[in-house]
Amino acid sequence: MRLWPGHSRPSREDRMRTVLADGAVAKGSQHAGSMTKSTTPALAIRELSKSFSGYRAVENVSFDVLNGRVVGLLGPNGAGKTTTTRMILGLAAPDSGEALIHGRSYRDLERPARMVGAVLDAAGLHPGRTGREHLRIAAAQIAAPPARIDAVLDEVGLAPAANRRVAGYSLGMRQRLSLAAALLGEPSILVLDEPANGLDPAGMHWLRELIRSFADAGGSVLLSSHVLSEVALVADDIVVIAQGRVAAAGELQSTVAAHGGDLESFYLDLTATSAGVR
Amino acid sequence: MRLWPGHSRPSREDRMRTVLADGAVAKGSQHAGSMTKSTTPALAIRELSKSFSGYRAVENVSFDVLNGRVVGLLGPNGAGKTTTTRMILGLAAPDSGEALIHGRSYRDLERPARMVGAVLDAAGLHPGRTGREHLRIAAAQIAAPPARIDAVLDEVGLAPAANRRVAGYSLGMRQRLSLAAALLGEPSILVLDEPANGLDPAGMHWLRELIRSFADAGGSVLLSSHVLSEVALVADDIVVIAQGRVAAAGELQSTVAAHGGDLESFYLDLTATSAGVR
Amino acid sequence: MFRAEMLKLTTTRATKAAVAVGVAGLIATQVTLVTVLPALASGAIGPGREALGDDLPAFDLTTGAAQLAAVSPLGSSTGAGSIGIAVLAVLILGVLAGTTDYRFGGIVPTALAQPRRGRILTAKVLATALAGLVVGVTYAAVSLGTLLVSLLLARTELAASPLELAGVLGGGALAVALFALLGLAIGILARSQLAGVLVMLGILLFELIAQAIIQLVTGTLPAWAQLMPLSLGQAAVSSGATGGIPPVTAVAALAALVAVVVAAAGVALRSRDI
Amino acid sequence: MFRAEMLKLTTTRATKAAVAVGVAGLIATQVTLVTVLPALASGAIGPGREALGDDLPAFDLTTGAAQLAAVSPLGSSTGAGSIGIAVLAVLILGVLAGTTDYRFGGIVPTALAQPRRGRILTAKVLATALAGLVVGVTYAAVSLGTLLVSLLLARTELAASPLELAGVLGGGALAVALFALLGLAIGILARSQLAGVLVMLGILLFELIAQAIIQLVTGTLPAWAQLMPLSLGQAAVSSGATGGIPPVTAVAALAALVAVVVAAAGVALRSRDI
Repeated sequence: MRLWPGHSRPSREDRMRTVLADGAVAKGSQHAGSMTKSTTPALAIRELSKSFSGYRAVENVSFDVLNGRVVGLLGPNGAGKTTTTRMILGLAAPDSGEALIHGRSYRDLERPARMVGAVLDAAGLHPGRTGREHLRIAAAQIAAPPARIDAVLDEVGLAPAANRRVAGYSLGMRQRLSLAAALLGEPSILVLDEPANGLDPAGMHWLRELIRSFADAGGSVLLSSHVLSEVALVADDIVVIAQGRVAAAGELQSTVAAHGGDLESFYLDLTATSAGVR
Repeated sequence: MRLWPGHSRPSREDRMRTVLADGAVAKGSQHAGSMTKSTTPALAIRELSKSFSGYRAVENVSFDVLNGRVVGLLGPNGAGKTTTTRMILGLAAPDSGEALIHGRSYRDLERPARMVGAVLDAAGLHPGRTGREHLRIAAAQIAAPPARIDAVLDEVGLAPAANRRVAGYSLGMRQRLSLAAALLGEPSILVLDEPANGLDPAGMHWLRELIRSFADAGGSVLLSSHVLSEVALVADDIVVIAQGRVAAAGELQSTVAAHGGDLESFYLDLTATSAGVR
Repeated sequence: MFRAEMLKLTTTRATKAAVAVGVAGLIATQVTLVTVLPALASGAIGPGREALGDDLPAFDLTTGAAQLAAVSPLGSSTGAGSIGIAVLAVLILGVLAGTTDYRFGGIVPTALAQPRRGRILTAKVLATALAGLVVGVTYAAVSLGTLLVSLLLARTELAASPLELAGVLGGGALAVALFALLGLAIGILARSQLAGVLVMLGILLFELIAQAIIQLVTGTLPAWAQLMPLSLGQAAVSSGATGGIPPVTAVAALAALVAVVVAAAGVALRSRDI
Repeated sequence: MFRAEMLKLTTTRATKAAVAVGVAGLIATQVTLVTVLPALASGAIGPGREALGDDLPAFDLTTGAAQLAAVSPLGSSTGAGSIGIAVLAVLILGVLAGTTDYRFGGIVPTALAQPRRGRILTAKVLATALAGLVVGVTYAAVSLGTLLVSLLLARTELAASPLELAGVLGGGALAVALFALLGLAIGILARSQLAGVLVMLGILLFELIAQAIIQLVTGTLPAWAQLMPLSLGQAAVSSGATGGIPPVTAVAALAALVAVVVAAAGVALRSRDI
């Protein structure tokens, strides 16, 4: 695993390198996001491991997500991406290792939703409630002001459908609603698990812009996705997990340079050798 | 809407043109698939309309899917793609118009699963059953020989996981299982609604090959998908539906030629003017 | 299609759990009421009648009529107006058979494999009837077994005629199968497990309350007030000697009642989009 | 967090339906047993006592003790061993409160918003207790209303002291709130609606059957056999004059029982991955 030195001019291609898979921490943080003043990594994953009834789902996974960076988390089905994400968010307990958000574990955060917004696969949307009711519940859970509800509804383009029951929503509309809930607390970190699932092409385009501007404003994004073409368009760094371990990590452009800049060919080469779980 | 003349040499770029949005039928069927001998279109959708409590979900939709062709069905969320698909498959009753499979409506087919295999969003997978149990039920429903179960399990790469409960499957594995069930009856037509949902990059690559070889053997595929980069790689023709109506239809390459061959820019231009439902 | 529906029933844990609960509940009730209590009373086990006091209201199993009453495959009742676990379990089995397809979307591949909805209903009815009959025969075997053990312990002769016994057991098995079909139809109509179970409980409670009120008001329970599922089920396992609806009529009436609900489910299945 | 849990309860149709069914069921039972039957018996409505015959076993509401017995916020029982719709409805309300988050995955955003699981449980307990108390007060108002209407129709004085009445109604409201919490804890432990409802029904049936058997064997119902939810609920709305567990003790014992189950739910919630 390589360690890149920090850069002072954060631009799309040679912003400060972020991702470390060997547990070392990049400290060269000349880059200070507009949202956070911290110089610690936004997310620091340290030798995380977890087994399910003998099966090692995640083994010794370490990487960082620094301020202002979009990190694409890639890997075959069953490689351990979801389990890693759930441990970062305190939903599952690691057997060993830790996941730190600006230096503290998720369960120790005072107001986690003000720091981290998450969109997970199991979106938690009761079909009988309207979109607005879901956001009212979410706002009550994190003590966000009610005015934020209309703000995020506008932001994700759901305002016209806000008073309809979720049962009538398409998958894409549900994803937008989950994203709206994640944005309620004005977090500085987004953790997104397959957020493009079900989004139509216009929605994917919009999501790409949202992620990009979020990171450009200093926010950090951990983006787990199977659609490599979308990841290639938006990520600064990538982490590839295969069979529970970090198979590759680094700045996107330089990592895939040897493959003619093609993320798919890099990815398929890398995961073919590790005989991915289907 | 334009009508292309048929060609005698079916190749990837200038195979016989398929898609008609004005209700006319292409009869120039020099191309005869190895699976079917019929000269009627595999699927003929004729002025299909359906309303839900006053809201016109699908309005006067017409297009064909000819033998040996992969037709990409595109459109924003809520444009009417899913409703159209469900009417084709007899799951929902149209208010007017008809969807014909080799000249007969789905509900009149003697052994529909031997003609059409479908993968829909609501996959119908009980989490408590194993993959193999699901296929045994599906085989019993269509009176397919038990030997087909192992054949399709191998084909979709699920054989090692066949005896595990579906509750432990990833979304990608569920998609593979749905596809296996669709292939059980050895159909000559595949109707796929977002089949790549949850598939990892290796799975998408595999699915692309499967669709391509299915069509090359004379089968027909109606592929509904939001991932334009995947559709661009595999479709012969496209149909774009927006606000319940056919907004564009035709052979892929020539349709997007005016946009420098870029499907996404063509699609976004087309649907932006019709102010897609979010 | 029928075989597929049988597979659906046999490959889900919930249906197996419902059957297991029903059989276990029936064994518990029958062993207690038909075997243990009479044995205690007769002194075959325990300290004997005198030590237990006179309040022990155990079955006296010496007469044929008492033996027929004790052999109920629906579970001997501990009091009027109660719903036995065995009956509840088979009703829930039926509701599960009718709703599982809706809960996990399995109705979609089913409708794709067989676009004629009437045939889907037929397959479900046949599979559920067969499963219900198997459960009913099991229930009958359990009740007969407990009675025979009890008679052995009490060294009592079997006074009921084999024909009468077969009638009660057969009527019970048929009633159990019909209860399963009733649950199936309610499940198809309700489409959700919770709604199906609640509607079913509502129907049972309605019967209990309505009959209690009718009995309070009129002082008796007229025949028309017994044309409800639980009462018909009880009548189907009666020996017919005690008045009330004769067993054969009860089974036929229950079948007619179930047929109406199944027909309603068929109409709903045919007219609804899936 | 508490407000979010209140919103979850008030924005789902199922909880509203459970409350509506409970209130409607209670009104139906109370109006019939406490208002209509005594009115029929007294001749205030209908053909009068003679025409109806002597079998009409209506409440005699002239004494204070009878009035207290009739005012039960849990629904006057039509017979021993029956489970009232009102009690069932509030138990189901609790199970729904405990399982809805699991059914649709809402537990994930909840755990993200509040990673300390103990606080999630506290919020759920408070919201469900409040909702249960509101239902309990509604039940109390319904029972009191039907009693007063009945007394007006029969031109009978209110013989029960206001203090005693308040005690019965208050005990009932508390018992209803505790039943809701019992359902909540069962729901959190079971995680699925169907499993929760079945476990709850199983517990209730166990109580009915166990007590029936204990009564059969021992000839009486010892105090320890009454330390079960339904019996404690009934004791909580008793006037205390008829022997058995005193109302205050019953409420306390029910609270202790519920606290144990809630604690188990808390341990499960804390130790399970979400």
